[in-house]
Amino acid sequence: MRVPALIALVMAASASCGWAAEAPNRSLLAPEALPRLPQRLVELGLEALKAPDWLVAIGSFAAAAGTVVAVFLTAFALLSLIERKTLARIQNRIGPNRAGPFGLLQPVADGIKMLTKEDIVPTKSEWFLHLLAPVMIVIPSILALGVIPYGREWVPVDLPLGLLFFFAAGTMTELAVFIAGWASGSKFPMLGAMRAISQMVSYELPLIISATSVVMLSGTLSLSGIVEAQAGFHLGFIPAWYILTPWGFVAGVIFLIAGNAESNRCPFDLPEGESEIVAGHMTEYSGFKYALFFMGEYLGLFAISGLGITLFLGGWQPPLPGLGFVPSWIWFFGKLAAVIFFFLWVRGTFPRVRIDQLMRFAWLCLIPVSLLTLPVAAIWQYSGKGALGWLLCSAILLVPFIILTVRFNRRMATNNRRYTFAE
Amino acid sequence: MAEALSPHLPCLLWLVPLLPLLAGGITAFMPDRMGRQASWLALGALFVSCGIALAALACMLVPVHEPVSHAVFTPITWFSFGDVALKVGLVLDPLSAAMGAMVSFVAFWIFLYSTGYMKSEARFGRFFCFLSLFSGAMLLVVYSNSLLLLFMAWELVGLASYLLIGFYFEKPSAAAAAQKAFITTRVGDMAFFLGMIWLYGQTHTLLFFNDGKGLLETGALGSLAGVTTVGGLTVSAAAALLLLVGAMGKSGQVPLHTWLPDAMEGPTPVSALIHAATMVAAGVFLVARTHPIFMNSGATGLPLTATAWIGGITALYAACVALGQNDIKRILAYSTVSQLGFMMVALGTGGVAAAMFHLIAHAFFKALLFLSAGSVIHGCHDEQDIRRMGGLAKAMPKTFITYAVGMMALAGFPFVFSGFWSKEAVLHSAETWPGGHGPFLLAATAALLTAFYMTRQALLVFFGKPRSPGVSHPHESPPVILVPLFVLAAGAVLLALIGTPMWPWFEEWLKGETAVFDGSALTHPEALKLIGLSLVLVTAGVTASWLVYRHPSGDSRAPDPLEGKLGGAWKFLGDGMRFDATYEKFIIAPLAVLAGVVDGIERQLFVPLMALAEGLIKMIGRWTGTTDEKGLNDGFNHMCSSLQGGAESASASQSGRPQAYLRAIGLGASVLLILYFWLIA
Amino acid sequence: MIPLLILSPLILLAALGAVWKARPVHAALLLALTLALVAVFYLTVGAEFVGLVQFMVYVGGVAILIVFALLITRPGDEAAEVARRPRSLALGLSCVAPVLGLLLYAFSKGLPVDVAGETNPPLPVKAVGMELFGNAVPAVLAVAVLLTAVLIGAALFARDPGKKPEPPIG
Amino acid sequence: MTPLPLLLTLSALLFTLGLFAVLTRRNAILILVGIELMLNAANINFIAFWRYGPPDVDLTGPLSVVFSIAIAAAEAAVGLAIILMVFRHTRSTDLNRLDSLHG
Repeated sequence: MRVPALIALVMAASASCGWAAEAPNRSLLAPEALPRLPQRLVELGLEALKAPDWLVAIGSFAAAAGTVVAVFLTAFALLSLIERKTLARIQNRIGPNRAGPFGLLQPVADGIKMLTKEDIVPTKSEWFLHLLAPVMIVIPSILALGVIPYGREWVPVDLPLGLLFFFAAGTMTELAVFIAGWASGSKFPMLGAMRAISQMVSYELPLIISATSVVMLSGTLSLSGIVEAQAGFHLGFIPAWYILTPWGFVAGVIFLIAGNAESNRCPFDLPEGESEIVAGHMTEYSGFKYALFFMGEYLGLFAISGLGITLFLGGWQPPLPGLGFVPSWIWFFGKLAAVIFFFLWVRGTFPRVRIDQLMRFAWLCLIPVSLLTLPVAAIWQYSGKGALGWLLCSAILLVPFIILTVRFNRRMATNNRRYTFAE
Repeated sequence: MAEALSPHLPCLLWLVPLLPLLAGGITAFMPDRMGRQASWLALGALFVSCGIALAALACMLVPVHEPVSHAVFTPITWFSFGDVALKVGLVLDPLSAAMGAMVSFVAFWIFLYSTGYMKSEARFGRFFCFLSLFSGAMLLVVYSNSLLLLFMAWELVGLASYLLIGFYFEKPSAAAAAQKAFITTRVGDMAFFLGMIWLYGQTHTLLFFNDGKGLLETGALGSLAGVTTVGGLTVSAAAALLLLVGAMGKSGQVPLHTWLPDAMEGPTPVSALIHAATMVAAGVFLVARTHPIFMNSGATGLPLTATAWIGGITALYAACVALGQNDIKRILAYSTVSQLGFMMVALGTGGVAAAMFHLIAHAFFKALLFLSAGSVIHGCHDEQDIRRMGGLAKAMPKTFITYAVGMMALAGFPFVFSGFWSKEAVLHSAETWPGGHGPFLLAATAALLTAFYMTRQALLVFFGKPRSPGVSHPHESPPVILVPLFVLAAGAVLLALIGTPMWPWFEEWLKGETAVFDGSALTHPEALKLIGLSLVLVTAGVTASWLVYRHPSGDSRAPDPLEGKLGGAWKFLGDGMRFDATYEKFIIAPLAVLAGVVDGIERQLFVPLMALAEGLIKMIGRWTGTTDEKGLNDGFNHMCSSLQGGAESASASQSGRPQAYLRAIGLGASVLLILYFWLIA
Repeated sequence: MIPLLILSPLILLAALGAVWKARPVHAALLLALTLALVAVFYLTVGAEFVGLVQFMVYVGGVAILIVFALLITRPGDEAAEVARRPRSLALGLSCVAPVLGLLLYAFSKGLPVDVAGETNPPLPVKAVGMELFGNAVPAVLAVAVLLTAVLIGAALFARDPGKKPEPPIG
Repeated sequence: MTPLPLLLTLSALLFTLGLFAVLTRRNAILILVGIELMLNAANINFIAFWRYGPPDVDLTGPLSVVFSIAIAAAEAAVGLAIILMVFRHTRSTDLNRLDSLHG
């Protein structure tokens, strides 16, 4: 029981740090502002109680945080089920369908299982750090989620430095992974942690660099500003999303790959590669802490895909001109589902990548290309975003792509292994 | 021939002594197996020097220009240091000419004799080397013009006698005798040396004749007589006495005579040549040569009286001892001592000519007696004890004849033999000596005893029956031994002619005048008295001896008839009046004690002293060592190590640890800043 | 003012821990905490951009780097560290005290007198951006060159030449 | 009463702590920790003076802090690389043992 209380406390502390947050007060029940409903209710309640306004501010923040947590916890539960279902379908099997109709209650079953499992703490480990690690994994994801604009009306916390905040929070996960690995005392978690950290550090670079190209063009670090920059339509029906620009497409793809690696998923899920290092830095955890790790991972996934959507898929912008009536957050969560499905799809199909190929892919392929997108974006900006821009940018981007892919195909091919049977 | 030689005489005269010396040197390097060649070389060398000597004698006899007392050859500077130059040279005057001729003539015949006598000797060559060395040295003594050269030759002669006496060095008695001879003569030589130095100190010259500046010339003599030294003696008297002691040592006068009888250990020719004819005469020659120094203090001065008395005592003593001797050669030895006593008496009483005539005559007949004794010993297979001999006359007639001539000359048989006249001259000079009749009486009794013991010897050796098997069938000696005997016998007889009062040629010649024949000399009353006395003495001696030894007992071990009469005295005489024993007791024993004392002092005093010194040195050594070790080395090391320590502590600050450096910088900076704020702000 | 009063002791405590903790990894983690707290300080003071940059660079980068280095070199001699405590404390204080005194003295004298309250408005990111790429462009370029050089240099340094490392000294 | 003196004392203390760490820690990496502390102390001063000091228009405070952070990161990277290399060579990061330059 201690863990959820801790989460709430940390949320309150961050809120109470007095970040400037204007709470626009519009009609409560407008569909657009649905997600803001609880926050508004709390504000009204406190004002009714004539609490001092700092108390009011704190209350509203708490409500906002609460809604975000609630929404994404349920999403987490659903996602664990959906993921297993999709993987099963990909592998031509059904997936969990025993617990509840179509296996809907499977997450509940998992949750109960996690809760009832005994919480083992290894003697050689540092108990406090061992406890702190899962918490530190979950917190950045939640912080990140708090910054992403879900709808025109609703951005839990709208920071002028939203993107910077997101990445700052993102870096904490590496420290958390280290602590998890180191604190559990034994060698496997340590090795797993070191591998995870080196992977995350390597893939953070392309992530940030591809994001900077977006920042360069949209001229602002605040995420809502970026979404507004993607409003409008080219040629009447093509939404002005960055993904649909040559550099944007490349940056977007790199962002998604890096995001995938950042959250240690599928092709890059080396850290907890079951076959080699048992569960990587999570081997010594059991029970609810182990669940927290999973929660952290999935929330991280949500955060990364959310950011990807806001940066490249135009956030809550409707894909077509005529759809203004639909509440903006519906578009956001639709895109979110699509991206999540993409990740699940990737997980189901791609083989695991070896650590040196992974590192070499990051440093020799992603980073150079992402660095290239910056000048290309500049060119796009000043070439009038028209056909000329397309032509130039695509030309510039295709050359390294071809070179790299040709070389990589040769280089990446797994050299034939010589199996020596034990005499 | 004489005139032809006279101009070359100076260098020829040098040859006389040098040739035998050279021969001696060469034979010394010849290996023993070349003995024969060595003897021929020696004989040849002596023959030549004898020829030159005779020629020189001839020159002196027939004066070419005005009669010159002596021919002095320019002296050679032998040795010069600073402004002092020692000169040596030769002189030819009647004295040296006569002696030189006699010595070389006798030596030549003895050499010939010894080639036969020593034939069986293994070290033949070595013997002849010593002999020629001796004869060369003797000739040098005779012809020397410088007292220094004479002294050096004198020493060489002493050495030669030592070598020859000790020729059979494997016999301990021979070695001891040689050593005894050498040491006793050395005592005499020491006195001689002191005298020489004193003379030199006074006159600054050692040359006898140096055209006026010589030692024996008036200038030097005057200066010598003028100075009186210790005991009121004038320098010349004292020097003369020292020279007399030197002569006594060499000529075997009483206190220093003990070595002569023992010298018989040498081979017989040696005894003949050295201990009869020549070397022993050297002492007499010395006194004769330096007679002017003796005369310097008057006829009855201390040196001359001393000489006369010592001569008389020696003559009587030797004659008595000769009575008790049983060894054929020892009898002759003591007779030589007594005859030398006669010569000393003659010298002491002023009769230099008489002494020289007696010396030359004695040389001939004593050499003759010794050689015949040698022939007898040779014949009797080295038997020397007369008690075991007897009846050799029949077996060795030639030897008996020559021995008889010699015996009669020595005993002084009247008129025919030189011995009679020379002894008569001696007695004459003794009798006319103003200093008293003591020496005359001593000489007369000695003459009597001489006749006695010579007859004893003749009777015991040649008459009666042989008393031991070895002597039973003696064989006659070969001619090479007999010829020299006959020559010497002739000499002993012919010499009488030049010494008789009727024609005292020799005496006058010595003085530088020419003798004139005076038949009436015999008739002088004084001369008749003396001749009568001599006759009486000789006949008395012979008849007494004949009576005693007429019937020698057949047994060699029987006591001597005289022994029966004299009893203990006979034994006493036999031991040479136990001079040796007394010397042993009174001189050698105290010396030994003295040596012991000195040795004791050495051991007790010096050894500890040395130990003390050694300890001192060791201590000093140790002390310096330690100071060096402790003081210098350790000090230096300490200094080095402290330096190193200092360096190490200094280098410790450079520890290479960055934090240390940082701290230092921090402190420094803060101090500076404090200063800054304190001073400025 | 109040958040500062709360925050500075926390920072000091964390820093003290980072400096004094015997176990190296704990020290490194406490360093990360101090850096995070300093970032929070920047945020509270109003310089959000600097705070977030600090957070990203230090907590995300340097702290991880330090911890990584600690993992590789695995220093284990806590006991020696503890044993050395008294001596190092004395030594350290003796050097540090004067510096501290000096700094405080300097600050006490150097304070600007007429400072009212919060004079400068909170940091507008755009102003920083304009300023950064306006007046300070040479500085930015220099830092850029420096960072690339460091990137390449560090990679070269840390590259394992493939040969076995030599035995330890001493 | 501006919080400036408080901030200055904070930075002074933080600086001394950093210096203390540098002077006493034997482990090279922990010295880097000390250095980071000292740098942050300086940055705190910058921001403190920027915030509560005299008005400054062209944002020198925050700018220099940004630069200092960048350079500090570079420095840390190079420092650690060097330390790793030394470690690989000598298997030890104990400063007192790495004294091969000592006199």
